[in-house]
Amino acid sequence: MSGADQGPVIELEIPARAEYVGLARLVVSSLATARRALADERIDDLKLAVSEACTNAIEAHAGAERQERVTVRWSEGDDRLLVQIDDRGPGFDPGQLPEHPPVTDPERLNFERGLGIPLIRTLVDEVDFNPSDSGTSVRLTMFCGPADDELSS
Amino acid sequence: MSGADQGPVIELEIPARAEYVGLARLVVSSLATARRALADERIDDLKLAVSEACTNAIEAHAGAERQERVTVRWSEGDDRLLVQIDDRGPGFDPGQLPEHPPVTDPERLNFERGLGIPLIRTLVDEVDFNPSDSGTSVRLTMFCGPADDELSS
Amino acid sequence: MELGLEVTEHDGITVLAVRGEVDVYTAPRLREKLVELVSQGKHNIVVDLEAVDFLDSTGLGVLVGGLKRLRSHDGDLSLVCTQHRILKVFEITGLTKVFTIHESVDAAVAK
Amino acid sequence: MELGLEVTEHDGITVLAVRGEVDVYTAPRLREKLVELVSQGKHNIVVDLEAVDFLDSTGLGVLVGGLKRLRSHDGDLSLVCTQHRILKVFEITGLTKVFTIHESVDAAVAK
Ligand SMILES: Nc1ncnc2c1ncn2[C@@H]1O[C@H](COP(=O)(O)OP(=O)(O)O)[C@@H](O)[C@H]1O
Ligand SMILES: Nc1ncnc2c1ncn2[C@@H]1O[C@H](COP(=O)(O)OP(=O)(O)O)[C@@H](O)[C@H]1O
Repeated sequence: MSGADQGPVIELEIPARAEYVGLARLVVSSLATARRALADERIDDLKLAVSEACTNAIEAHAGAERQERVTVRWSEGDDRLLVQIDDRGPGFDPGQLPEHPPVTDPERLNFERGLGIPLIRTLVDEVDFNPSDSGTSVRLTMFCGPADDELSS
Repeated sequence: MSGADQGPVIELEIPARAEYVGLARLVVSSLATARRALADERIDDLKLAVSEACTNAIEAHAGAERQERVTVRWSEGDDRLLVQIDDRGPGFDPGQLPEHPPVTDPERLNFERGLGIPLIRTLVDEVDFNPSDSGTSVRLTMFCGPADDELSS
Repeated sequence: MELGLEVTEHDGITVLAVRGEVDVYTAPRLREKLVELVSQGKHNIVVDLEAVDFLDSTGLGVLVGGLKRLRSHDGDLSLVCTQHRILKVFEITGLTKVFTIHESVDAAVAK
Repeated sequence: MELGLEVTEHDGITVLAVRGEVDVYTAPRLREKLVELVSQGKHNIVVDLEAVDFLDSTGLGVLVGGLKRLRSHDGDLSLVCTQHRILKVFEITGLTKVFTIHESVDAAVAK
Protein backbone atom coordinates (compact mmCIF):
# COMPACT_ATOMS: atom_id res chain seq x y z
CA MET A 1 0.00 0.00 0.00
CA SER A 2 3.00 2.33 -0.21
CA GLY A 3 2.12 5.63 -1.75
CA ALA A 4 -1.53 5.23 -0.92
CA ASP A 5 -3.73 7.31 1.31
CA GLN A 6 -1.26 10.10 1.83
CA GLY A 7 -3.21 12.56 -0.23
CA PRO A 8 -6.72 13.89 -0.09
CA VAL A 9 -9.61 11.53 0.60
CA ILE A 10 -13.08 12.11 -0.81
CA GLU A 11 -16.05 10.01 0.14
CA LEU A 12 -19.42 9.70 -1.53
CA GLU A 13 -22.25 7.78 0.08
CA ILE A 14 -25.19 6.91 -2.14
CA PRO A 15 -28.39 4.98 -1.61
CA ALA A 16 -28.16 1.46 -3.04
CA ARG A 17 -30.28 2.36 -6.06
CA ALA A 18 -29.51 2.19 -9.77
CA GLU A 19 -30.17 5.88 -10.36
CA TYR A 20 -27.14 6.91 -8.27
CA VAL A 21 -24.46 5.00 -10.18
CA GLY A 22 -24.24 7.93 -12.59
CA LEU A 23 -23.38 10.24 -9.68
CA ALA A 24 -20.50 7.97 -8.66
CA ARG A 25 -19.21 8.11 -12.24
CA LEU A 26 -19.54 11.89 -12.30
CA VAL A 27 -17.59 12.35 -9.06
CA VAL A 28 -14.82 9.94 -10.03
CA SER A 29 -14.34 11.37 -13.49
CA SER A 30 -14.34 14.90 -12.11
CA LEU A 31 -11.67 13.98 -9.55
CA ALA A 32 -9.59 12.07 -12.09
CA THR A 33 -9.74 15.01 -14.49
CA ALA A 34 -8.70 17.47 -11.79
CA ARG A 35 -5.73 15.34 -10.86
CA ARG A 36 -4.49 15.81 -14.44
CA ALA A 37 -2.17 12.82 -14.35
CA LEU A 38 -4.33 10.34 -16.22
CA ALA A 39 -4.98 10.30 -19.96
CA ASP A 40 -8.59 10.73 -21.04
CA GLU A 41 -8.85 7.12 -22.14
CA ARG A 42 -7.69 5.91 -18.74
CA ILE A 43 -10.21 8.19 -17.05
CA ASP A 44 -12.91 6.49 -19.13
CA ASP A 45 -11.56 3.10 -18.07
CA LEU A 46 -11.65 4.03 -14.40
CA LYS A 47 -15.12 5.49 -14.76
CA LEU A 48 -16.44 2.28 -16.30
CA ALA A 49 -14.74 0.11 -13.68
CA VAL A 50 -16.22 2.22 -10.87
CA SER A 51 -19.62 2.04 -12.52
CA GLU A 52 -19.45 -1.76 -12.75
CA ALA A 53 -18.36 -2.07 -9.13
CA CYS A 54 -21.14 0.26 -7.96
CA THR A 55 -23.68 -1.67 -10.02
CA ASN A 56 -22.59 -4.90 -8.35
CA ALA A 57 -22.70 -3.26 -4.93
CA ILE A 58 -26.22 -2.03 -5.55
CA GLU A 59 -27.37 -5.39 -6.89
CA ALA A 60 -25.87 -7.08 -3.81
CA HIS A 61 -28.18 -4.89 -1.72
CA ALA A 62 -31.30 -5.91 -3.62
CA GLY A 63 -33.93 -6.65 -1.04
CA ALA A 64 -31.98 -4.87 1.68
CA GLU A 65 -33.35 -1.84 3.45
CA ARG A 66 -33.84 1.28 1.43
CA GLN A 67 -31.52 3.30 3.63
CA GLU A 68 -28.59 0.92 3.20
CA ARG A 69 -25.83 2.80 1.46
CA VAL A 70 -22.91 2.22 -0.83
CA THR A 71 -19.71 4.14 -0.21
CA VAL A 72 -17.29 5.27 -2.87
CA ARG A 73 -13.97 6.38 -1.42
CA TRP A 74 -11.40 8.18 -3.53
CA SER A 75 -7.81 8.52 -2.36
CA GLU A 76 -4.52 9.39 -3.97
CA GLY A 77 -0.97 8.25 -3.56
CA ASP A 78 2.13 9.68 -5.21
CA ASP A 79 1.91 7.27 -8.09
CA ARG A 80 -1.67 6.02 -8.00
CA LEU A 81 -5.34 6.71 -7.72
CA LEU A 82 -7.41 4.44 -5.53
CA VAL A 83 -11.17 4.02 -5.57
CA GLN A 84 -12.77 1.76 -3.00
CA ILE A 85 -16.41 0.70 -3.27
CA ASP A 86 -17.97 -0.71 -0.11
CA ASP A 87 -21.31 -2.41 0.18
CA ARG A 88 -23.27 -4.17 2.93
CA GLY A 89 -24.35 -7.06 0.74
CA PRO A 90 -23.85 -10.81 1.32
CA GLY A 91 -20.35 -10.97 -0.18
CA PHE A 92 -19.21 -13.47 -2.84
CA ASP A 93 -16.22 -15.47 -3.96
CA PRO A 94 -14.62 -13.74 -6.94
CA GLY A 95 -12.58 -16.90 -7.67
CA GLN A 96 -15.73 -18.97 -8.21
CA LEU A 97 -17.49 -17.09 -10.97
CA PRO A 98 -18.79 -19.10 -13.93
CA GLU A 99 -16.71 -18.99 -17.12
CA HIS A 100 -18.30 -17.81 -20.33
CA PRO A 101 -18.29 -20.05 -23.38
CA PRO A 102 -15.96 -18.74 -26.09
CA VAL A 103 -17.47 -16.06 -28.30
CA THR A 104 -17.48 -18.43 -31.25
CA ASP A 105 -19.87 -20.78 -29.44
CA PRO A 106 -23.56 -20.06 -30.21
CA GLU A 107 -24.19 -20.74 -26.51
CA ARG A 108 -22.40 -17.44 -25.80
CA LEU A 109 -25.68 -15.67 -26.47
CA ASN A 110 -27.17 -17.20 -23.36
CA PHE A 111 -24.86 -15.08 -21.24
CA GLU A 112 -26.28 -11.63 -20.85
CA ARG A 113 -24.58 -11.19 -17.53
CA GLY A 114 -21.26 -11.79 -15.87
CA LEU A 115 -19.40 -9.22 -17.97
CA GLY A 116 -18.82 -6.72 -15.16
CA ILE A 117 -15.97 -8.35 -13.28
CA PRO A 118 -14.02 -9.32 -16.42
CA LEU A 119 -14.34 -5.69 -17.53
CA ILE A 120 -13.12 -4.37 -14.19
CA ARG A 121 -10.12 -6.73 -14.26
CA THR A 122 -9.14 -5.50 -17.72
CA LEU A 123 -9.74 -1.79 -17.20
CA VAL A 124 -7.83 -1.02 -14.01
CA ASP A 125 -4.23 -1.73 -13.10
CA GLU A 126 -5.09 -3.59 -9.91
CA VAL A 127 -8.28 -4.84 -8.34
CA ASP A 128 -8.81 -6.38 -4.91
CA PHE A 129 -12.09 -7.94 -3.89
CA ASN A 130 -12.47 -8.18 -0.13
CA PRO A 131 -15.71 -9.96 0.65
CA SER A 132 -16.74 -10.45 4.29
CA ASP A 133 -19.88 -11.24 6.21
CA SER A 134 -20.66 -7.59 6.54
CA GLY A 135 -20.27 -6.79 2.85
CA THR A 136 -17.80 -6.48 0.05
CA SER A 137 -15.04 -3.97 -0.42
CA VAL A 138 -13.63 -3.57 -3.91
CA ARG A 139 -10.39 -1.61 -4.35
CA LEU A 140 -9.51 -0.33 -7.78
CA THR A 141 -6.02 1.05 -8.43
CA MET A 142 -4.81 3.09 -11.36
CA PHE A 143 -1.11 3.91 -11.53
CA CYS A 144 -0.35 7.36 -12.81
CA GLY A 145 2.11 10.19 -12.75
CA PRO A 146 2.40 12.52 -9.78
CA ALA A 147 -0.40 14.96 -9.11
CA ASP A 148 -0.40 18.25 -10.95
CA ASP A 149 1.78 20.72 -9.04
CA GLU A 150 -0.93 23.24 -8.64
CA LEU A 151 -3.26 20.73 -7.03
CA SER A 152 -0.75 18.98 -4.82
CA SER A 153 0.64 22.16 -3.30
CA MET B 1 -38.85 19.39 9.67
CA SER B 2 -41.95 17.68 8.31
CA GLY B 3 -41.43 16.26 4.85
CA ALA B 4 -37.69 16.12 5.35
CA ASP B 5 -35.38 13.14 5.40
CA GLN B 6 -37.90 10.64 4.17
CA GLY B 7 -36.28 10.25 0.81
CA PRO B 8 -32.80 9.33 -0.33
CA VAL B 9 -29.77 10.72 1.47
CA ILE B 10 -26.50 11.36 -0.31
CA GLU B 11 -23.35 12.41 1.49
CA LEU B 12 -20.17 13.88 0.13
CA GLU B 13 -17.11 14.33 2.30
CA ILE B 14 -14.38 16.57 0.94
CA PRO B 15 -11.06 17.79 2.29
CA ALA B 16 -11.29 21.35 3.62
CA ARG B 17 -9.53 22.78 0.56
CA ALA B 18 -10.66 25.34 -1.98
CA GLU B 19 -10.22 23.02 -4.96
CA TYR B 20 -13.07 20.76 -3.79
CA VAL B 21 -15.84 23.34 -3.65
CA GLY B 22 -16.43 22.76 -7.35
CA LEU B 23 -17.09 19.07 -6.65
CA ALA B 24 -19.77 19.98 -4.09
CA ARG B 25 -21.42 22.21 -6.71
CA LEU B 26 -21.25 19.46 -9.30
CA VAL B 27 -22.87 16.89 -7.01
CA VAL B 28 -25.62 19.21 -5.84
CA SER B 29 -26.51 20.44 -9.30
CA SER B 30 -26.53 16.89 -10.64
CA LEU B 31 -28.87 15.76 -7.86
CA ALA B 32 -31.11 18.80 -8.24
CA THR B 33 -31.32 18.24 -11.99
CA ALA B 34 -32.18 14.56 -11.54
CA ARG B 35 -34.95 15.42 -9.12
CA ARG B 36 -36.57 17.39 -11.96
CA ALA B 37 -38.72 19.47 -9.64
CA LEU B 38 -36.68 22.66 -9.61
CA ALA B 39 -36.42 25.21 -12.40
CA ASP B 40 -32.95 25.74 -13.85
CA GLU B 41 -32.65 29.18 -12.28
CA ARG B 42 -33.42 27.75 -8.85
CA ILE B 43 -30.83 25.03 -9.37
CA ASP B 44 -28.30 27.79 -10.06
CA ASP B 45 -29.39 29.55 -6.87
CA LEU B 46 -28.98 26.40 -4.78
CA LYS B 47 -25.62 25.69 -6.39
CA LEU B 48 -24.33 29.16 -5.52
CA ALA B 49 -25.66 28.96 -1.96
CA VAL B 50 -23.99 25.57 -1.44
CA SER B 51 -20.78 26.93 -2.90
CA GLU B 52 -20.82 29.91 -0.51
CA ALA B 53 -21.52 27.69 2.49
CA CYS B 54 -18.73 25.26 1.51
CA THR B 55 -16.34 28.17 1.00
CA ASN B 56 -17.13 29.43 4.50
CA ALA B 57 -16.72 25.92 5.93
CA ILE B 58 -13.34 25.55 4.28
CA GLU B 59 -12.19 28.98 5.42
CA ALA B 60 -13.30 28.13 8.96
CA HIS B 61 -10.88 25.20 8.81
CA ALA B 62 -7.93 27.33 7.77
CA GLY B 63 -5.00 26.26 9.89
CA ALA B 64 -6.75 23.06 10.92
CA GLU B 65 -5.34 19.67 10.00
CA ARG B 66 -5.22 18.72 6.38
CA GLN B 67 -7.36 15.65 6.93
CA GLU B 68 -10.22 17.61 8.51
CA ARG B 69 -13.22 17.26 6.27
CA VAL B 70 -16.33 19.11 5.28
CA THR B 71 -19.52 17.14 4.77
CA VAL B 72 -22.25 17.99 2.30
CA ARG B 73 -25.44 16.08 2.98
CA TRP B 74 -28.28 16.03 0.47
CA SER B 75 -31.75 14.88 1.48
CA GLU B 76 -35.20 15.18 0.03
CA GLY B 77 -38.66 15.62 1.47
CA ASP B 78 -41.97 15.53 -0.36
CA ASP B 79 -41.93 19.24 -0.91
CA ARG B 80 -38.33 20.26 -0.37
CA LEU B 81 -34.67 19.70 -1.01
CA LEU B 82 -32.31 20.01 1.90
CA VAL B 83 -28.55 20.50 1.78
CA GLN B 84 -26.60 20.51 5.01
CA ILE B 85 -22.98 21.63 5.14
CA ASP B 86 -21.05 20.63 8.27
CA ASP B 87 -17.63 21.82 9.28
CA ARG B 88 -15.35 21.36 12.29
CA GLY B 89 -14.38 25.02 12.48
CA PRO B 90 -14.66 27.40 15.45
CA GLY B 91 -18.29 28.39 14.83
CA PHE B 92 -19.58 31.97 14.62
CA ASP B 93 -22.58 34.10 15.44
CA PRO B 94 -24.55 34.75 12.26
CA GLY B 95 -26.50 37.50 14.03
CA GLN B 96 -23.35 39.52 14.71
CA LEU B 97 -21.96 40.01 11.23
CA PRO B 98 -20.88 43.55 10.25
CA GLU B 99 -23.27 45.53 8.05
CA HIS B 100 -22.06 46.84 4.73
CA PRO B 101 -22.27 50.58 3.99
CA PRO B 102 -24.93 51.34 1.36
CA VAL B 103 -23.76 50.88 -2.23
CA THR B 104 -23.95 54.61 -2.82
CA ASP B 105 -21.29 55.21 -0.17
CA PRO B 106 -17.72 55.32 -1.60
CA GLU B 107 -16.72 53.40 1.53
CA ARG B 108 -18.54 50.43 0.02
CA LEU B 109 -15.43 49.66 -2.00
CA ASN B 110 -13.56 48.76 1.16
CA PHE B 111 -15.74 45.68 1.54
CA GLU B 112 -14.44 42.89 -0.62
CA ARG B 113 -15.80 40.28 1.73
CA GLY B 114 -18.93 39.50 3.68
CA LEU B 115 -21.08 38.94 0.61
CA GLY B 116 -21.48 35.19 1.06
CA ILE B 117 -24.06 35.02 3.82
CA PRO B 118 -26.27 37.78 2.36
CA LEU B 119 -26.21 35.83 -0.92
CA ILE B 120 -27.15 32.57 0.81
CA ARG B 121 -30.04 34.27 2.62
CA THR B 122 -31.42 35.63 -0.64
CA LEU B 123 -30.91 32.54 -2.79
CA VAL B 124 -32.52 29.77 -0.76
CA ASP B 125 -35.98 29.55 0.76
CA GLU B 126 -34.73 28.84 4.27
CA VAL B 127 -31.36 28.83 5.93
CA ASP B 128 -30.41 27.69 9.43
CA PHE B 129 -26.99 28.31 10.90
CA ASN B 130 -26.21 25.98 13.78
CA PRO B 131 -22.85 26.90 15.22
CA SER B 132 -21.43 24.90 18.13
CA ASP B 133 -18.08 24.32 19.77
CA SER B 134 -17.43 21.41 17.47
CA GLY B 135 -18.25 23.24 14.28
CA THR B 136 -20.98 24.80 12.23
CA SER B 137 -23.86 23.14 10.50
CA VAL B 138 -25.64 25.14 7.81
CA ARG B 139 -28.97 23.83 6.50
CA LEU B 140 -30.26 25.14 3.22
CA THR B 141 -33.84 24.42 2.18
CA MET B 142 -35.44 24.82 -1.23
CA PHE B 143 -39.16 24.19 -1.52
CA CYS B 144 -40.17 22.44 -4.69
CA GLY B 145 -42.74 20.19 -6.28
CA PRO B 146 -42.83 16.46 -5.58
CA ALA B 147 -40.07 14.28 -7.00
CA ASP B 148 -40.40 13.05 -10.55
CA ASP B 149 -42.44 9.82 -10.51
CA GLU B 150 -39.81 7.78 -12.14
CA LEU B 151 -37.26 8.74 -9.55
CA SER B 152 -39.41 8.49 -6.49
CA SER B 153 -40.77 5.06 -7.31
CA MET C 1 -30.61 10.64 -16.41
CA GLU C 2 -32.08 10.78 -19.87
CA LEU C 3 -31.84 7.99 -22.41
CA GLY C 4 -32.82 9.05 -25.92
CA LEU C 5 -34.44 6.32 -28.03
CA GLU C 6 -35.48 7.21 -31.56
CA VAL C 7 -36.86 4.75 -34.11
CA THR C 8 -36.75 5.22 -37.88
CA GLU C 9 -37.48 2.81 -40.74
CA HIS C 10 -35.21 2.29 -43.75
CA ASP C 11 -36.71 -0.17 -46.29
CA GLY C 12 -37.57 -2.93 -43.86
CA ILE C 13 -34.66 -2.22 -41.55
CA THR C 14 -35.45 -0.58 -38.23
CA VAL C 15 -32.88 1.85 -36.87
CA LEU C 16 -32.92 2.51 -33.13
CA ALA C 17 -30.78 5.53 -32.34
CA VAL C 18 -29.68 5.63 -28.70
CA ARG C 19 -28.51 8.82 -27.04
CA GLY C 20 -26.99 9.33 -23.60
CA GLU C 21 -25.71 6.91 -20.98
CA VAL C 22 -26.64 3.23 -21.00
CA ASP C 23 -26.15 1.81 -17.53
CA VAL C 24 -27.96 -0.22 -14.87
CA TYR C 25 -30.48 2.61 -14.46
CA THR C 26 -31.30 3.27 -18.11
CA ALA C 27 -30.66 -0.15 -19.73
CA PRO C 28 -34.15 -1.47 -18.79
CA ARG C 29 -35.65 1.20 -21.07
CA LEU C 30 -33.46 0.03 -23.94
CA ARG C 31 -34.51 -3.57 -23.27
CA GLU C 32 -38.21 -2.62 -23.23
CA LYS C 33 -37.84 -0.75 -26.50
CA LEU C 34 -36.15 -3.72 -28.18
CA VAL C 35 -38.81 -6.12 -26.88
CA GLU C 36 -41.51 -3.76 -28.17
CA LEU C 37 -39.92 -3.55 -31.63
CA VAL C 38 -39.60 -7.35 -31.87
CA SER C 39 -43.21 -7.78 -30.79
CA GLN C 40 -44.20 -5.36 -33.58
CA GLY C 41 -42.56 -7.76 -36.03
CA LYS C 42 -39.37 -5.75 -36.56
CA HIS C 43 -36.79 -8.46 -36.99
CA ASN C 44 -33.96 -6.52 -38.57
CA ILE C 45 -32.76 -3.93 -36.15
CA VAL C 46 -29.76 -1.64 -36.30
CA VAL C 47 -28.86 -0.06 -32.97
CA ASP C 48 -27.06 3.22 -33.59
CA LEU C 49 -24.65 3.89 -30.70
CA GLU C 50 -22.99 6.99 -32.16
CA ALA C 51 -24.64 9.35 -29.65
CA VAL C 52 -23.99 7.11 -26.64
CA ASP C 53 -21.63 8.67 -24.08
CA PHE C 54 -21.32 5.67 -21.83
CA LEU C 55 -22.13 1.97 -22.08
CA ASP C 56 -21.59 -0.59 -19.35
CA SER C 57 -22.00 -4.35 -19.01
CA THR C 58 -25.73 -4.02 -18.36
CA GLY C 59 -26.05 -2.30 -21.72
CA LEU C 60 -23.97 -5.01 -23.38
CA GLY C 61 -26.23 -7.62 -21.79
CA VAL C 62 -29.34 -5.96 -23.20
CA LEU C 63 -27.81 -5.90 -26.69
CA VAL C 64 -26.79 -9.58 -26.43
CA GLY C 65 -30.33 -10.39 -25.26
CA GLY C 66 -31.76 -8.48 -28.20
CA LEU C 67 -29.52 -10.28 -30.68
CA LYS C 68 -30.52 -13.66 -29.22
CA ARG C 69 -34.22 -12.79 -29.45
CA LEU C 70 -33.89 -11.63 -33.06
CA ARG C 71 -31.83 -14.65 -34.15
CA SER C 72 -34.62 -16.86 -32.80
CA HIS C 73 -36.87 -15.03 -35.29
CA ASP C 74 -34.31 -15.46 -38.09
CA GLY C 75 -33.61 -11.77 -37.80
CA ASP C 76 -30.53 -9.80 -36.82
CA LEU C 77 -29.39 -7.03 -34.56
CA SER C 78 -26.36 -5.11 -35.75
CA LEU C 79 -24.69 -1.99 -34.42
CA VAL C 80 -23.41 1.35 -35.65
CA CYS C 81 -20.38 2.47 -33.68
CA THR C 82 -17.16 4.27 -34.49
CA GLN C 83 -16.43 5.77 -31.07
CA HIS C 84 -13.25 4.30 -29.71
CA ARG C 85 -14.32 4.30 -26.07
CA ILE C 86 -17.55 2.44 -26.82
CA LEU C 87 -15.93 -0.02 -29.26
CA LYS C 88 -13.38 -0.79 -26.58
CA VAL C 89 -16.07 -2.25 -24.31
CA PHE C 90 -17.14 -4.64 -27.09
CA GLU C 91 -13.53 -5.57 -27.77
CA ILE C 92 -12.62 -6.36 -24.18
CA THR C 93 -15.63 -8.63 -23.80
CA GLY C 94 -15.06 -10.34 -27.16
CA LEU C 95 -18.42 -9.11 -28.41
CA THR C 96 -16.97 -7.58 -31.57
CA LYS C 97 -17.02 -11.20 -32.80
CA VAL C 98 -20.68 -11.60 -31.89
CA PHE C 99 -22.11 -8.40 -33.39
CA THR C 100 -21.77 -6.96 -36.84
CA ILE C 101 -20.57 -3.40 -36.26
CA HIS C 102 -21.04 -0.81 -39.01
CA GLU C 103 -19.34 2.52 -39.57
CA SER C 104 -22.55 4.41 -40.30
CA VAL C 105 -26.31 3.99 -40.47
CA ASP C 106 -26.03 4.26 -44.27
CA ALA C 107 -23.61 1.36 -44.37
CA ALA C 108 -25.81 -0.63 -42.01
CA VAL C 109 -29.01 -0.23 -44.02
CA ALA C 110 -27.28 -0.55 -47.42
CA LYS C 111 -26.14 -4.03 -46.55
CA MET D 1 -10.58 23.59 -12.60
CA GLU D 2 -9.48 25.80 -15.45
CA LEU D 3 -9.86 29.56 -15.43
CA GLY D 4 -9.30 31.16 -18.80
CA LEU D 5 -7.78 34.65 -18.72
CA GLU D 6 -7.14 36.39 -22.03
CA VAL D 7 -5.93 39.96 -22.39
CA THR D 8 -6.43 42.14 -25.47
CA GLU D 9 -5.88 45.86 -26.05
CA HIS D 10 -8.42 48.18 -27.67
CA ASP D 11 -7.09 51.77 -28.06
CA GLY D 12 -5.86 52.22 -24.53
CA ILE D 13 -8.54 50.04 -23.00
CA THR D 14 -7.50 46.64 -21.74
CA VAL D 15 -10.02 43.85 -22.08
CA LEU D 16 -9.63 40.84 -19.79
CA ALA D 17 -11.82 37.98 -21.00
CA VAL D 18 -12.55 35.45 -18.27
CA ARG D 19 -13.68 31.92 -19.04
CA GLY D 20 -14.87 29.18 -16.67
CA GLU D 21 -15.78 29.19 -13.00
CA VAL D 22 -14.70 31.98 -10.67
CA ASP D 23 -14.79 30.68 -7.11
CA VAL D 24 -12.63 30.50 -3.98
CA TYR D 25 -10.21 28.21 -5.82
CA THR D 26 -9.78 30.18 -9.03
CA ALA D 27 -10.43 33.79 -7.88
CA PRO D 28 -6.82 34.26 -6.68
CA ARG D 29 -5.67 33.84 -10.29
CA LEU D 30 -8.08 36.55 -11.39
CA ARG D 31 -6.83 38.82 -8.60
CA GLU D 32 -3.18 38.24 -9.61
CA LYS D 33 -3.95 39.01 -13.22
CA LEU D 34 -5.68 42.28 -12.29
CA VAL D 35 -2.81 43.30 -10.02
CA GLU D 36 -0.36 42.49 -12.81
CA LEU D 37 -2.28 44.60 -15.33
CA VAL D 38 -2.47 47.56 -12.96
CA SER D 39 1.24 47.30 -12.24
CA GLN D 40 1.84 47.41 -16.01
CA GLY D 41 0.07 50.76 -16.05
CA LYS D 42 -3.23 49.48 -17.45
CA HIS D 43 -5.72 51.71 -15.70
CA ASN D 44 -8.76 51.23 -17.88
CA ILE D 45 -9.82 47.63 -17.69
CA VAL D 46 -12.92 45.93 -19.03
CA VAL D 47 -13.56 42.49 -17.53
CA ASP D 48 -15.54 40.41 -20.00
CA LEU D 49 -17.67 37.88 -18.07
CA GLU D 50 -19.60 36.49 -21.05
CA ALA D 51 -17.82 33.12 -20.93
CA VAL D 52 -18.06 32.77 -17.14
CA ASP D 53 -20.23 29.82 -16.05
CA PHE D 54 -20.16 30.51 -12.36
CA LEU D 55 -19.25 33.47 -10.17
CA ASP D 56 -19.40 33.52 -6.39
CA SER D 57 -18.81 36.12 -3.68
CA THR D 58 -15.05 35.55 -3.79
CA GLY D 59 -15.13 36.55 -7.45
CA LEU D 60 -17.25 39.59 -6.64
CA GLY D 61 -14.74 40.56 -3.97
CA VAL D 62 -11.86 40.39 -6.44
CA LEU D 63 -13.74 42.62 -8.88
CA VAL D 64 -14.57 45.12 -6.14
CA GLY D 65 -10.90 45.08 -5.10
CA GLY D 66 -9.86 45.70 -8.69
CA LEU D 67 -12.25 48.60 -9.08
CA LYS D 68 -10.98 50.16 -5.87
CA ARG D 69 -7.35 49.79 -7.01
CA LEU D 70 -8.09 51.35 -10.41
CA ARG D 71 -10.12 54.23 -8.97
CA SER D 72 -7.13 55.09 -6.80
CA HIS D 73 -5.20 55.47 -10.08
CA ASP D 74 -8.03 57.56 -11.59
CA GLY D 75 -8.84 54.58 -13.76
CA ASP D 76 -11.88 52.36 -14.06
CA LEU D 77 -12.90 48.73 -14.11
CA SER D 78 -16.10 48.01 -15.96
CA LEU D 79 -17.77 44.74 -16.89
CA VAL D 80 -19.31 43.05 -19.89
CA CYS D 81 -22.16 40.80 -18.87
CA THR D 82 -25.52 39.86 -20.35
CA GLN D 83 -25.94 36.43 -18.76
CA HIS D 84 -28.91 36.50 -16.45
CA ARG D 85 -27.49 34.11 -13.87
CA ILE D 86 -24.29 36.11 -13.51
CA LEU D 87 -26.02 39.50 -13.50
CA LYS D 88 -28.27 38.18 -10.75
CA VAL D 89 -25.31 37.87 -8.38
CA PHE D 90 -24.44 41.53 -8.93
CA GLU D 91 -28.05 42.54 -8.46
CA ILE D 92 -28.57 40.69 -5.18
CA THR D 93 -25.45 42.25 -3.70
CA GLY D 94 -26.27 45.75 -4.98
CA LEU D 95 -23.10 45.79 -7.07
CA THR D 96 -24.93 46.73 -10.27
CA LYS D 97 -24.84 50.23 -8.76
CA VAL D 98 -21.10 50.06 -8.19
CA PHE D 99 -19.97 48.72 -11.58
CA THR D 100 -20.71 49.95 -15.07
CA ILE D 101 -22.00 46.89 -16.89
CA HIS D 102 -21.90 46.81 -20.69
CA GLU D 103 -23.78 44.65 -23.15
CA SER D 104 -20.73 43.84 -25.26
CA VAL D 105 -16.99 44.41 -25.51
CA ASP D 106 -17.66 46.72 -28.45
CA ALA D 107 -19.96 48.87 -26.34
CA ALA D 108 -17.44 48.85 -23.50
CA VAL D 109 -14.48 50.02 -25.57
CA ALA D 110 -16.52 52.47 -27.68
CA LYS D 111 -17.42 54.43 -24.59
N1 LIG E 1 -20.24 -6.57 -4.50
C1 LIG E 1 -20.75 -7.80 -4.70
N2 LIG E 1 -21.45 -8.41 -3.70
C2 LIG E 1 -21.96 -9.65 -3.89
N3 LIG E 1 -21.84 -10.35 -5.04
C3 LIG E 1 -21.16 -9.80 -6.06
C4 LIG E 1 -20.57 -8.50 -5.94
N4 LIG E 1 -19.96 -8.21 -7.11
C5 LIG E 1 -20.15 -9.27 -7.92
N5 LIG E 1 -20.87 -10.23 -7.28
C6 LIG E 1 -21.28 -11.54 -7.84
O1 LIG E 1 -20.51 -11.81 -8.98
C7 LIG E 1 -21.36 -12.04 -10.11
C8 LIG E 1 -20.69 -11.55 -11.39
O2 LIG E 1 -20.61 -10.15 -11.40
P1 LIG E 1 -20.42 -9.39 -12.76
O3 LIG E 1 -19.26 -9.98 -13.49
O4 LIG E 1 -20.33 -7.94 -12.49
O5 LIG E 1 -21.70 -9.71 -13.62
P2 LIG E 1 -23.25 -9.43 -13.31
O6 LIG E 1 -23.31 -8.37 -12.26
O7 LIG E 1 -23.79 -9.03 -14.61
O8 LIG E 1 -23.79 -10.76 -12.84
C9 LIG E 1 -22.65 -11.31 -9.77
O9 LIG E 1 -23.74 -11.87 -10.44
C10 LIG E 1 -22.73 -11.53 -8.26
O10 LIG E 1 -23.27 -12.79 -7.97
N1 LIG F 1 -19.02 28.00 8.72
C1 LIG F 1 -18.48 29.06 9.35
N2 LIG F 1 -17.67 28.90 10.42
C2 LIG F 1 -17.11 29.96 11.04
N3 LIG F 1 -17.32 31.23 10.67
C3 LIG F 1 -18.12 31.48 9.62
C4 LIG F 1 -18.75 30.43 8.91
N4 LIG F 1 -19.50 30.96 7.92
C5 LIG F 1 -19.35 32.29 8.02
N5 LIG F 1 -18.52 32.63 9.04
C6 LIG F 1 -18.12 33.95 9.46
O1 LIG F 1 -18.99 34.90 8.87
C7 LIG F 1 -18.26 35.86 8.11
C8 LIG F 1 -19.07 36.34 6.92
O2 LIG F 1 -19.22 35.30 5.97
P1 LIG F 1 -19.58 35.63 4.47
O3 LIG F 1 -20.77 36.52 4.45
O4 LIG F 1 -19.70 34.36 3.72
O5 LIG F 1 -18.37 36.47 3.92
P2 LIG F 1 -16.82 36.14 3.81
O6 LIG F 1 -16.69 34.65 3.85
O7 LIG F 1 -16.43 36.73 2.50
O8 LIG F 1 -16.18 36.81 4.98
C9 LIG F 1 -16.98 35.15 7.75
O9 LIG F 1 -15.93 36.05 7.51
C10 LIG F 1 -16.72 34.31 8.99
O10 LIG F 1 -16.12 35.07 10.00
